[in-house]
Amino acid sequence: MTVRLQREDFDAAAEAAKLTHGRTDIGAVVTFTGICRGSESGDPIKALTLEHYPGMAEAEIARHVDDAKARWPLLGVTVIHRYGRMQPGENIVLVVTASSHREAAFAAAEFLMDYLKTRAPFWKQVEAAGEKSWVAAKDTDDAAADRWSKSRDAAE
Amino acid sequence: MTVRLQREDFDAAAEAAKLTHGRTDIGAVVTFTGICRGSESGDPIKALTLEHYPGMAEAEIARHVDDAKARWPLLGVTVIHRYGRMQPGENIVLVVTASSHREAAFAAAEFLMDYLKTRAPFWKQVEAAGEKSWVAAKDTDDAAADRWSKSRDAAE
Amino acid sequence: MTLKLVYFAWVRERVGKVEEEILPPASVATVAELIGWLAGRGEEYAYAFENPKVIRAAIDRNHVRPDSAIAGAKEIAFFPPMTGG
Amino acid sequence: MTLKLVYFAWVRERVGKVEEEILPPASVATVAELIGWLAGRGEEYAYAFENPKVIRAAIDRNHVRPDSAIAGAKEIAFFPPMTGG
Repeated sequence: MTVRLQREDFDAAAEAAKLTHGRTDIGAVVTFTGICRGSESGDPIKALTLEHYPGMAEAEIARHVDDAKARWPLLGVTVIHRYGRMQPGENIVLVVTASSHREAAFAAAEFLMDYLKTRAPFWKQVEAAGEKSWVAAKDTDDAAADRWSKSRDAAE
Repeated sequence: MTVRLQREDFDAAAEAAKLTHGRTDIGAVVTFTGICRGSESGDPIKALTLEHYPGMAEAEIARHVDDAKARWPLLGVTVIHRYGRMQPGENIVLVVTASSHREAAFAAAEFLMDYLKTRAPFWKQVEAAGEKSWVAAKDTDDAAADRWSKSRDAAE
Repeated sequence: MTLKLVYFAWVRERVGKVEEEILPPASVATVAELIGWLAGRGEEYAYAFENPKVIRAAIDRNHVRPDSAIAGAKEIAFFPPMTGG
Repeated sequence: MTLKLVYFAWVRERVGKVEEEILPPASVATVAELIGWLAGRGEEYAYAFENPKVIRAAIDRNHVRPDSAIAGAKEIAFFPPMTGG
């Protein structure tokens, strides 16, 4: 498991290659890359600044990666989340999951992204037309994150 | 939309970069890479040979990419499927989907992979311990593919 | 009217041919009937089509069901369930 | 016993501090009570905590609910709903 918080950009392909290098038990690799868009709710944006809770963010993400590994037969997981100022087109977040089969790789990547959107201690501030404003949390993201606790309850 | 069938390996990162290059409307990129594993149902394998129906395979995949684009707001899709002989650790298939938001990118990538596993005219032959045998279709793959027609019916 | 048949995977191996031109009798109207007729053409065909349930077919490169009419078809393909990805 | 408070995003901006050490009265036992007490410490706090429903809290870097006890806490963080990813 690799969990990193960093200012610098990441190389999704290099991270995926690290997970699979020299192994022949991995049959499926899913990578999710979140990118800073040039508009938010229809308005053009100049940049995004990501604030995080150092210490908590890394530990919380690692806990959720452990949770994902308990739920699905994963053979590798990498999560990298950037913080600081990012311009449209720049990478924000990377999740890579590897498994023998595709179902686990897809499910774990979605689970981790839903978590990162709603529970990981990060906050996005948008710069648009000279003004800075904090991005409001989305109900749809909460609903996406909630479905995992529901399916867990159902399985118990 | 890019759909390619080829003998040669592909470069997942380069394909993803082609989709996002110079754009700021894409917020989410999902790549799925299917890799030849070193064992099939517990038995070690030496190689996999993928046979396909030239002409039909490309057209069928393109049709399903169109279907995915009708279902989800996609900003780019790339599907590359290799044929011929592959050894454990080698790439077999690549699906890249790009969208403004993660839900569409994840759903479309899963939809296309479920389709490729069950309906695209490809057949896998396994070489193990000197013997060649055709891989049997899995019921779980059929079930995975079926869920998309169910959700479509429900939406109609 | 002659019809081009193409075979894939173990159907191809059992028939022993990649493709062939055939002229089925006028009484053969559907894919299932064509399979039945082919199965009677010899040992290799009987073996390839011994279990019609696991045979998939495409007419002119579109998946079809056993009850699909073959009238007007130029190319019919027979193959096992697909195992791509 | 002094307690370290840390603030993030607009809670930090409204309070006007990144962190501070405080000594709440013994009557303040839960996160919700601490929020209520903080809101009475001045205009900037009143503004930051005007809507306790949208305030999230963590005790020693674990998410907690408003009714969680603060006894034994070393560091309590207040922040808006998370918007990472």
